[in-house]
Amino acid sequence: MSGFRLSDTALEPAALAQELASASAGACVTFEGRVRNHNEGKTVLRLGYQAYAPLALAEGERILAEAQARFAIERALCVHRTGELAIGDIAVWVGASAAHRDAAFAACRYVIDEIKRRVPIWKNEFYADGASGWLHPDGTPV
Amino acid sequence: MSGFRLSDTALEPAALAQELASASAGACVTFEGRVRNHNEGKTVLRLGYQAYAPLALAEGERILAEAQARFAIERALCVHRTGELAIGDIAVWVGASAAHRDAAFAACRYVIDEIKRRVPIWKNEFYADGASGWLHPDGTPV
Amino acid sequence: MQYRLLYFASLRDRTGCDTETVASAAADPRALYAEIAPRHGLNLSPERLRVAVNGEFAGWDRALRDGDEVVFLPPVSGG
Amino acid sequence: MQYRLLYFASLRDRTGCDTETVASAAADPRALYAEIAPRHGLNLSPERLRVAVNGEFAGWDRALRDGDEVVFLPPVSGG
Repeated sequence: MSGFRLSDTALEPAALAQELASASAGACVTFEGRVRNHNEGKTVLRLGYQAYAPLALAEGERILAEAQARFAIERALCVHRTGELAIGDIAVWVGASAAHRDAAFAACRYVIDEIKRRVPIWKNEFYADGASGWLHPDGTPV
Repeated sequence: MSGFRLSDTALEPAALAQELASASAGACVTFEGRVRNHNEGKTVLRLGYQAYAPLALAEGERILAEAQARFAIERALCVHRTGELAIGDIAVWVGASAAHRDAAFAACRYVIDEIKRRVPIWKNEFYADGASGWLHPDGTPV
Repeated sequence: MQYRLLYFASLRDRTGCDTETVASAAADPRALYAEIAPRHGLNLSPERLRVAVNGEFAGWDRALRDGDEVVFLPPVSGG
Repeated sequence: MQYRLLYFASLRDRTGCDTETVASAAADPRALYAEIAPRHGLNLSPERLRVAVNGEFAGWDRALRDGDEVVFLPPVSGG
């Protein structure tokens, strides 16, 4: 099964972590990104994600392959939500297993950083004041 | 409930992660240390942990308080197993939640590093060749 | 030539459509964006966009062929 | 004076007991360890051990009082 996935239903961290388990892996590091109730001083009610799926999947796989090449890990996985999410929902889950914790921490961090930087997925925040807006990070509103 | 705990029964990561959840926490980083089937070239069959419980609990709490003071986290938790463990069992679980991922990664890493360095818990490895040995890391056998 | 365009995020909101087929003489994504941006009122400058052609990242001067799928990608905000 | 000693890990294996009560004239942990180490065949030098008294880390020259719980801690290996 592919290491990078998109999901339009709730993520199951326990099942995902299970996929990373191996008898030789002493360390497993996971990152969960959850929907916060605030951003840049505004109260967030819920949000929505759109993905350009074919390219997101290809770029996500490239990032996982880079993590495998750079760090002494056994496995790495990432699943990103699409669709509508509520406060507290998991938006993205990353996990990396390795014999030792250095590699697991470094790989997990690398994957989430690159996912946020490169994968064609966009977040639409819906605010308490009735406004909403697609986030296209670089400070300029669009 | 205390943030650092000892447990003589199997750890439940999903329930522990749930304790970290909050509406304002956008990032949750967890570390699971699992029993590996090898160490220093030897095949490991199982292992056992002993803890000097009162001091382990006090020192573990100090480490979590240090993490709270150093990093912009919301919550941090750590549970360490005692007793007999099989290959693949979770020996230690650390989790940290924060508004942003920098703090969550840094705090999780800090806690596991300090736990391993300072908390009076000892590991006894049982090897395939019938030998066993308490690990007292600094290279010298005891 | 005919191109298939997909729109995401704020570009989808502006254009009011997920996808459209356009007949155009534009030879590369740069010319194609210059053509459609005024029509849809797209105000993101090319410097802020990336381009994908047929599901892979591409340059602004990539030679387009009839039937290509072209996507102008606004800055991403996943995670 | 009487002290309560707890043993862990390799020290527990060497002494063959979790805990023992010893009557001793030793005024501090350094003197106490020098007394019990030969009796139990403990071969970890004090430089490799830490000391706890009554559940808190303590120095080797901590003044001991009657009834104190004293623990010599080998290098830890949790996690």
